[in-house]
Amino acid sequence: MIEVLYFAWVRERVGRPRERVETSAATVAGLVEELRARGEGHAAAFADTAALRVALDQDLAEFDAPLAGVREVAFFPPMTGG
Amino acid sequence: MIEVLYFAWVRERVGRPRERVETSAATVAGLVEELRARGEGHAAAFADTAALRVALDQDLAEFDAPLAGVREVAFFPPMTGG
Amino acid sequence: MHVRVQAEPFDFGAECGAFAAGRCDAGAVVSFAGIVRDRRGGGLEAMEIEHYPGMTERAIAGIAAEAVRRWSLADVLVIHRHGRLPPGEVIMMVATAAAHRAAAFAAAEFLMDYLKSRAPFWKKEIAADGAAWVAARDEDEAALSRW
Amino acid sequence: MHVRVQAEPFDFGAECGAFAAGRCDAGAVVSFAGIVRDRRGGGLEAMEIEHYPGMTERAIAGIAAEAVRRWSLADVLVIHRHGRLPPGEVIMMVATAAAHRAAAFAAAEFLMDYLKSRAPFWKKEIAADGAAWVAARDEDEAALSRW
Repeated sequence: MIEVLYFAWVRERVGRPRERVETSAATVAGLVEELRARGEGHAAAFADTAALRVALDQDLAEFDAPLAGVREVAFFPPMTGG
Repeated sequence: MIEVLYFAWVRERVGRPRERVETSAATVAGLVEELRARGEGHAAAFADTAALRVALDQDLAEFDAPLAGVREVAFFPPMTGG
Repeated sequence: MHVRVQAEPFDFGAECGAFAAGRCDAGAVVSFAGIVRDRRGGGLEAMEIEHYPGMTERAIAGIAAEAVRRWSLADVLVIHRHGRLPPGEVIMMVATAAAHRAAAFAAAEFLMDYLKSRAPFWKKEIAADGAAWVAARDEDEAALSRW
Repeated sequence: MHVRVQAEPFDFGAECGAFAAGRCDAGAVVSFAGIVRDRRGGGLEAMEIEHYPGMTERAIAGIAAEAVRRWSLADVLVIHRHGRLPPGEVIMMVATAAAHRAAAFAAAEFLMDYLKSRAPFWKKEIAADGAAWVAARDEDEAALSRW
């Protein structure tokens, strides 16, 4: 089980801030494929992964990163702090 | 008559903060020659003009600048503000 | 090195004063404040700042540690708010102290460039006629390449 | 644009707070404070700052006007003290406000570079074992060439 978190407009499109996901995906990209299939909101949120960023266990990562051992995956748009 | 001002170690070497000078020098460099002849303190202050800066009527200037019309000349070391 | 992530307002002036007070070790203190700006010239009701609790503190601490590694700094302070902020309110601040101004300025700019694009905050502008997420600016991403 | 040259102390924190307060026009405020630093690690009794009354105000106003000409600034503040200051005391400050941080940072650095080498102030370090004029640093003069 992986904890998947959503922020900003990704959260708004998915319709929830987090969910627990049972996955056998090997990489983030594989997980994204599975999440897209969950419904319209998910499909809209993940329509263009170039517009998204991902963090694995609270560190920024790439979409081809392996998921092995990861407990928390977060998806969000480019950050706009400061 | 020109008002000549000295600051920092130039002032200390000359031994006074200002003096009125009667001069017919055409340029700052000419004035410096005259000032050097005023005594040991002046000579020490103007020993190396490369270490000095000059302002004419409160604007930075070069040593070859003309003195015509100038009322106030100031000599000082490179500035160390901020 | 001090990092604070909070919903509560903070007093930018008081933080600057305390940060600079009684420093005999550092000749230069630089501070930056980011303020909720009404980009449309009226009509902005608030800026809503979302963040990723846990990762936020971790990311900021990492950025601050990198600044300390790169420059000789006597001290670093980062405060960043989240939640709903009215126009004119201070969103965040950084402050750096160093012996010379070049290091203090460079470290403050480095912190800001990285906090902008690498700390997990997202801004949403709330206006009477609707709300919109602030888009990341290309020049903010590009700014990282200079370090 | 506010320029003050004074012997009296000023409250750096309060000045920063007032400068940033209620700005809806500018998203970015940068401030710099120059502090009397004991470079020898103890033994400094005071920094004596001499200036050229009249030319000082004129030079600073000219530098600030040039900053306003080069960058789109919502506001500029420069305060510089003269006289005898103990270690840890704030000698001077600049503050800039702009829509974006790049302009606020650049203008503050520009102001500092020019104030360092083009405003008529001279520092003398007073210690128990004697007094010495602070020499201008080559890198301060070199810093001007980047603008």
